[in-house]
Amino acid sequence: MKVLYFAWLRQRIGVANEEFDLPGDVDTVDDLVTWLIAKGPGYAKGFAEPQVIRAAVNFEYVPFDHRLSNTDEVAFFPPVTGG
Amino acid sequence: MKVLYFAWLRQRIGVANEEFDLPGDVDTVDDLVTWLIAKGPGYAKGFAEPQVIRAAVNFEYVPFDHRLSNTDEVAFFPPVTGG
Amino acid sequence: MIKVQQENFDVSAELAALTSGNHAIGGIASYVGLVRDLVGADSPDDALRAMTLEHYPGMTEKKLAAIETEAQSRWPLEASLIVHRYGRLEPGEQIVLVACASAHRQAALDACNFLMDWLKTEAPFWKLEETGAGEAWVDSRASDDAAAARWKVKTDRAAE
Amino acid sequence: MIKVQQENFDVSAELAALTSGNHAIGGIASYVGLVRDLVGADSPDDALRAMTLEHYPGMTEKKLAAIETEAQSRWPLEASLIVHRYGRLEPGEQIVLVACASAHRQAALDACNFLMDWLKTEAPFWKLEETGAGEAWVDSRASDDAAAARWKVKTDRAAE
Repeated sequence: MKVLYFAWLRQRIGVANEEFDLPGDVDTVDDLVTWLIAKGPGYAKGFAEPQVIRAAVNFEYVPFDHRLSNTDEVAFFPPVTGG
Repeated sequence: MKVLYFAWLRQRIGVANEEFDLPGDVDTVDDLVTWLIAKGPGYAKGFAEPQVIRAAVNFEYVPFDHRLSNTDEVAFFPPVTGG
Repeated sequence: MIKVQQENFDVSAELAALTSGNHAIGGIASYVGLVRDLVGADSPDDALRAMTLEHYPGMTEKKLAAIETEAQSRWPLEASLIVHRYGRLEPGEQIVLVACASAHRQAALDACNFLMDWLKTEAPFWKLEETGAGEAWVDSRASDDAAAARWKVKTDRAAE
Repeated sequence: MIKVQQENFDVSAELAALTSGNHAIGGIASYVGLVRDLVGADSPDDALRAMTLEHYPGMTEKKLAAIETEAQSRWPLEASLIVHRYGRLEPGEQIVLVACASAHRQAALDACNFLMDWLKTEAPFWKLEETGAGEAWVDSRASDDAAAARWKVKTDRAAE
């Protein structure tokens, strides 16, 4: 799967995007966040307030209980400020 | 006083504007309309439906009971269609 | 700013002049009215060839300036502009531009809407349409009056 | 039409392209968002030097096209356009253009308002501000969320 990070989440994590196989114990977006937080302090800092982070899978906003597959493109980002 | 006519009112009356002294028996806009109608068939045709005609005195919309003075600029016109 | 003119206008140039150097402006809402030709769809004789806008010089400018002042008192506008053309215009040509600039998006959009509703019902302009069948004056529309009434602008118009 | 680009845009040229040859269009409502600098009024260090817009390529275009389709289903639009820039922009520069053309004035204005409210709350853009004091990401505004909620757009956004 491909995972992308934007804005201050990208800065805190230190990478813009990364690709890896969906870990066996990760079913949902929520599981993925928990798994990422365990990867290192940048992730822990980025996801310290997970309630402000929004997720998109394959370009659509999803709730955190959305189930993932290994071919998904997953994006995490802070609230948007367009216009 | 100066009197101006616009749009189809101007066409029916046949003049765009005219100047004359305020007639002695004309106090209000309504009186002026009655006086104009007596001037000729073009005026009678123009003011045949006085309820659709709007009046302005010195560039401000006025009701037909507005009192006139000899220095006024009076304009008569159909409902406006700007924009 | 009020401009009543025969010449066409360039929207970009007008907006740039309106906002130039004022960095408190977050956005500009604008509306451009065009000469529309819907009637010609079925019968070629009904097709609009041109429209001639007549106005009341002196009163037009005075009334437009008054309503612009009213809009500025109702909304926190940084700048505003009304450009209204008169004379003969063909289908597709620009008739009117209203632009309102503000720090606040909704203020700019609402003020623009307000000014357009007012122009349709209170500005002393009259439209003469030319079609293959001849010339005819455009009637005022009840829907425009209703739209303008939303804003409860005080006017001293004649009882109708 | 959707354009996501770094380059500036010319409002007149965009509007002309949008309406070209379509004489059913009675008017075009548009909104241009500008980079605003209000913070610098009191303290020179707070003055905005620039803003960098980051976006999510691919998702941005998809979401903008979807909301444009939604606007066209809600209002009788003859044409519509969203141009949104990304990259580094300085105070006074144009960020976004929304334009809606319709036979009907109110439809054009309402659709433009709808699209702007949506862009503020749902389009995947993030703003990084540079001031004398450093860089900071702009927070989303509760007032923008409330404005967007007026339209009751269905979204599958995460429960917050």
